Amino acid sequence: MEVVEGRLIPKPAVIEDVVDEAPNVRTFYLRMPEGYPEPKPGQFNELYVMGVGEVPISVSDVTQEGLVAHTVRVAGRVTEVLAEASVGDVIGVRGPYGRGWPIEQAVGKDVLIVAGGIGLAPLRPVIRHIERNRAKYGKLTILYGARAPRHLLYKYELEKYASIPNTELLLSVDKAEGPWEGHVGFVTDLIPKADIDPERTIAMICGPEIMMRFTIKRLYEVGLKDNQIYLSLERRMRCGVGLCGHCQMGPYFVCKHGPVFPHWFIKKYFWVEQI
Amino acid sequence: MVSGGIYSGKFGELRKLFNALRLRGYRVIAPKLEDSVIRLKEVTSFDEVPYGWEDIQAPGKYSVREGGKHFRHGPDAPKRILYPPRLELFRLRPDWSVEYPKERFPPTALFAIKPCDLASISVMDRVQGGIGDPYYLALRKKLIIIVENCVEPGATCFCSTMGTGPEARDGFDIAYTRLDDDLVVFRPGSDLGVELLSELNIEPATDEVLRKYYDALKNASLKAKAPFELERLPDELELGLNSPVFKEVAERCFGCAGCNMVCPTCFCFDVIDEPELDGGAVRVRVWDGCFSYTYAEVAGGNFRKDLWARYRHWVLHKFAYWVRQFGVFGCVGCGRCITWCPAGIDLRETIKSVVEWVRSRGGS
Amino acid sequence: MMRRKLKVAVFKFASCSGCQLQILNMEDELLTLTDAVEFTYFLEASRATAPGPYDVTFIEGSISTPEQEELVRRVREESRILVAMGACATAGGIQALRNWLRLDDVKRAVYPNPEWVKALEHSKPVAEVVKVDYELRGCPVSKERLLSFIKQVLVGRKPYLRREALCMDCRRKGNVCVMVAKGIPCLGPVVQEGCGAICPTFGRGCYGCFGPSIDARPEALASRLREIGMKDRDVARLFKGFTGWSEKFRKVIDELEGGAR
Amino acid sequence: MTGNGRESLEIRVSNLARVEGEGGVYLKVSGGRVEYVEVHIHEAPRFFEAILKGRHYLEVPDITARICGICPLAYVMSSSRAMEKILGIKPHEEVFKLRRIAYLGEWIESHVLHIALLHAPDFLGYDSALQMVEEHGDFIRDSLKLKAWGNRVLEVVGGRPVHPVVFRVGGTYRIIRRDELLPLLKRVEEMKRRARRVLEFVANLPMPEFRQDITYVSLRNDVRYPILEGDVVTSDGERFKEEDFEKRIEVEQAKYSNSLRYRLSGGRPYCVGPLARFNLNHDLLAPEVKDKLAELGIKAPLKNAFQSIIARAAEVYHAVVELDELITSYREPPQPYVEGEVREGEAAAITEAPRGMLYHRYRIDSEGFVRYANIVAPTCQNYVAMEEDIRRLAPNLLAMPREKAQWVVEQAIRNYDPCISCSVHFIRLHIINN
Ligand SMILES: Cc1cc2nc3c(=O)[nH]c(=O)nc-3n(C[C@H](O)[C@H](O)[C@H](O)COP(=O)(O)OP(=O)(O)OC[C@H]3O[C@@H](n4cnc5c(N)ncnc54)[C@H](O)[C@@H]3O)c2cc1C
Ligand code: SF4
Ligand code: SF4
Ligand code: SF4
Repeated sequence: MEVVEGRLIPKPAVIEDVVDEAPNVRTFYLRMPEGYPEPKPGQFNELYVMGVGEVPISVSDVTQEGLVAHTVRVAGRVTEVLAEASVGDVIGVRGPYGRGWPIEQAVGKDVLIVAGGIGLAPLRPVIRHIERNRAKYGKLTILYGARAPRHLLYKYELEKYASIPNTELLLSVDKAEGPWEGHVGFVTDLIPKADIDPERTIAMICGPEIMMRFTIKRLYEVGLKDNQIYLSLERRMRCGVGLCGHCQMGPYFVCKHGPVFPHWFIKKYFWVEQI
Repeated sequence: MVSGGIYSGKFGELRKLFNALRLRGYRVIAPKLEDSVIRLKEVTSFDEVPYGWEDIQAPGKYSVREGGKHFRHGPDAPKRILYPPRLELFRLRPDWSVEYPKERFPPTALFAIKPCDLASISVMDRVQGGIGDPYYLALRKKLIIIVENCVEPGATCFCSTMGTGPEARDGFDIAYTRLDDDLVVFRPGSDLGVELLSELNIEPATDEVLRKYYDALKNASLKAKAPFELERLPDELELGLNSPVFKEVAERCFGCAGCNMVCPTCFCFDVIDEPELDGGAVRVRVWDGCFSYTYAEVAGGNFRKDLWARYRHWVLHKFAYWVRQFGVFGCVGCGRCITWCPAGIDLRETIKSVVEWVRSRGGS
Repeated sequence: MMRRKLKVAVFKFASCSGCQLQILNMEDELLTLTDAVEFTYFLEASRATAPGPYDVTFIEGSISTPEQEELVRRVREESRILVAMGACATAGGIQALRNWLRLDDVKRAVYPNPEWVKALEHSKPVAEVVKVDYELRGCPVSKERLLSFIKQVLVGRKPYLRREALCMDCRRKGNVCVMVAKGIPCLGPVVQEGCGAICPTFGRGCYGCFGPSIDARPEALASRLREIGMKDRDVARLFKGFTGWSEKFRKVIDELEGGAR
Repeated sequence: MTGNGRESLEIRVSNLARVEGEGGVYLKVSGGRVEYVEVHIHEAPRFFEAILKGRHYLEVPDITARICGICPLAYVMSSSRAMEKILGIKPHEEVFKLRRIAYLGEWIESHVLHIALLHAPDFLGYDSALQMVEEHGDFIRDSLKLKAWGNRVLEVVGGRPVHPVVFRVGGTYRIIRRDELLPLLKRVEEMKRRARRVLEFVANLPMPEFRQDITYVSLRNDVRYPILEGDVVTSDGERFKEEDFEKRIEVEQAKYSNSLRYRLSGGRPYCVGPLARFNLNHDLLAPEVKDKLAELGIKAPLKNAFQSIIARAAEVYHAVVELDELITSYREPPQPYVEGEVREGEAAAITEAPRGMLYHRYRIDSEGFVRYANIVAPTCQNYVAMEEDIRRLAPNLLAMPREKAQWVVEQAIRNYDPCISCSVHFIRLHIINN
């Protein structure tokens, strides 16, 4: 008789805090199980609700006390139940998985963040990292768009991003709905408005795929090259560790080769219809 | 005395070899005729192995007849044994403690499998083994492989194009070849193979036998060819990503994912999380395939909602992406996806057409 | 995970009762299940009935009379989750074969006093009358799927059951494809998984009781069947079974029969 | 009529519970006289007879199975046998055995369902069997185990308990291997024990006093307890061939019912089903069943319709015993099925569904397509008897509190384990003939 322990086993984590971010979006601060490694910006975890299922969710913050935040948008069966969880509840976690943002390569460079909707979540740790290591990086530009003002994430700290030294924050919404001083339109419209030095910028993009394609086109226009552009991809995932096959995009497994890819790396496939 | 050479003996030595495996306590999995199909099943007697039977395979068609000299692989690949179609991974109790199913992985011998299937195991070694799938490794560790080289490849075989047959190169314990009714050539491929062969009444092959052997295999290799070459194939296929061929073929495809299921290397799985009435849960792994609609579906969209895109992904994965991912082709040329396609679609034709399309446009 | 008992109702319309029987066929689980589930309306099992609202209502049977149309609307109002259960409720059932015939002829063929018998022009799937939240397919539904469905509702998740082609399940199970090996026509490639591929397991082709799979291409299967020598009318009859009235199969049938209805 | 003061009573149960299908019962007694008794069937008509026309003979068993999810196999068997007569097929003896095995599985499953889940609660005053668990847990558990085993038989032989898939005209789609069946025997002794206990339990239920005056009708073959073959016999002493059945019955359509109803020639109400089978064939029950019945002091014939539950339980016990023998002696046939010569013809066949005789008649054309079909389901044959029983019960009912009276009326119907789903589809149908 032989018992085989597999991977794919969620370990219990306790929800220590829940923050309502926007309609149908909540952030869960988790006390991770013992032995859980510190996640790097851009990495994700598999979150599991007992008997309900598992979803890949990016780490959206690591607090000073070591709580790991996940910002979850209700999208389907699992996220719907997950979003109902409250402080004290236990959920399962595995991770951290994937390759994150190029924070090392970006040392000494300007960083441009372009985020759409929930796409800001995996980029928040980058902002945090730059804030904490401010001297190591050049200018930080944050371009963030959401459907409407009330859909913006992290409203309670968004403005503070602008007060990080040498940082430009531009916001955009598809539809204004009430008082709104920022841009109305696509987040990509902000690119020409921002002050970007194409020679020394590393761009990090996360959002819906078409938004990312438009962004890349705009970045070309301002003079960025493929090797300066990084994007975080999304694909169906059932395992998160390169076993189940679902997340393939061309020859790449988004879960382990990504989710963050340099654009030059995936360019050949990324633009192909239904690849 | 046996060491790493080529030996010959009578047909009866195969029986001895089979029995030796059983005596050593191996569960022997071998070809077996069941309801007019050659299956890969546990076999307890050598007489169950369908020597004297032949299968006839064509796109979407399969039959057997008695009196033929050489059988080939049926629908079951070693994947079924090493990577079961449905596997309960674990149960979680309500307090989050984990319970593992007490599965037994008995020492297993694969007997008389074909070189393409042997090759599929080495592909799986790179895929499942490479990523450390513990279930796979637990079974793989105890596996012994006796392979039967192919003297007569079938009509859907293209192992010689894929470089996986009709002669097994490595990764086996013993390879044997049936040259004629009572002449069998043996080759050990491991220490265990040498040990097993020493128990047989065989002798180093004479020059005449050797000549016969090489001729037979050479002949066979001329037959198991596909209408394309491997050289530059991955690149050519990637140049053909926008070829209309995929859409044309997909018109005939049902999207049933049968090919994914019979392919000896397709490894995708779905995870099924199911609640239990007591508040715990169970996680089950089942074979999935890239032809299934939900395969690339996410909340709010589907990356490959059209069947042609799924079909293209499959072909590209096997013949291009796989090479980039694991350093080998994902196809071993067994032809199962051709024979067992209920729509009778011939993968070889698809590839040929895509390559032609690419070349006609000056690509490559 | 379970807070209060789930109120479950089972209503029967035009059907054979086989699907509700599948509930009573959960012999092993029935007694545990009743700890979490209260069958508040289940005439086949109990005299005692309670009025709605119900958490989950399973509808068995197709809608085939004016009274049934009325009733199912009322039931819809009383139900939080409405589940169409089985081939009748999801596709009109075998009785929907009459939909290709003229109702008057049908009545006359069966009853000496046809004018006494009330029936709708068509035997309809529930979704043609009211909004359906979930479909549990099959003729009958699968007991395993039914149980899984209930467990998933209990745990608070929107139930999910794979809806891919039967072939996948068939081959996972280790069946030999009957189309390829025996030349037996099989609907497996276009029928939703769920039964465990019983027919091929028992040596015959699938006759379609789970209806079209999620992305079924019956037209491709139909042309393959013709290519291997089947006559149009025989292909049409193959599709014209328990789920023949489902949109996808109906289309193929009508094409094969030259649009005759 | 009775001394208890009440002269009139009106009962309207528009949705009968614990029956398979949708029906109601209406009774009106005034001035001590029964004005009417009507068993209403509002199950929606499904027009099978019309649907069958033009279908290939091989499809008929699968289609007719859908008339009833509780006894689908009965439909498969009656239609297959009728077709086999037309095509001149004689299935292999082992196939016959297999059919009997499956059929007995269905009897167990269907009978136990009725005994425990639908009928027993009546005798003890429960709304449903689930309420009985506390006080009669053993009985419910025995029953569920038996039912599960009966279902298991059907799963092994036919793929699933409801609408099994393996049987076809001429045999089975594939050979059922002996090694598939044998594991069933592991539990057979346990099932015998449980069946005995269920029989004991129902034999000791409080039975209302009641005596029917009715004709019992069933198959009889003098060799085995009847299931798949035999002549039709009646408790009035008649005996005739299944082919002649239609000549011996009279059909009527009631305006209040979607089902046709039948009488024996001369307008005699009759009853089919376990009670009838038991009364006409008790000599053919397995010896241990007979012993047990004797021990419990039960003597045939049983003329109290309420005792049908005992007949059912006896048949369950018999079925387990016979399954033991059949499975033990089963050998794989050389061919799964025998192909017949497709030719024009007409034939009828009767088999004993759990609820009684199920009659099928078909005419097919030279290509094997159905031209004409007539099916008489067991329950339709019992409607007149049900009404008759209630009529006879009326005097007792007047003496009861209303609630109780209604319950007894419902119970009088449940005595027949009516399968309403079955009953609406059969009418003396004349399929449009062209
Ligand atoms: C690397 C990565 C990081 C992500 N980070 C976040 C995040 O920070 N916040 C957030 O709200 N969402 C994030 N998502 C998306 C999130 O995973 C999906 O919204 C979620 O899986 C939907 O699951 P569901 O069960 O609610 O939906 P359903 O549609 O019911 O999905 C069922 C199953 O399909 C798979 N699936 C469905 N959609 C996706 C998807 N978009 N990506 C991957 N698998 C999917 C999952 O396995 C899921 O359990 C991320 C996705 C990826 C791949
Ligand atoms: S792709 Fe086809 S031919 Fe290649 S290994 Fe898979 S099944 Fe065999
Ligand atoms: S037998 Fe039918 S369901 Fe099974 S693989 Fe073949 S076509 Fe698909
Ligand atoms: S194989 Fe097809 S016809 Fe047979 S039971 Fe399953 S869904 Fe129904």
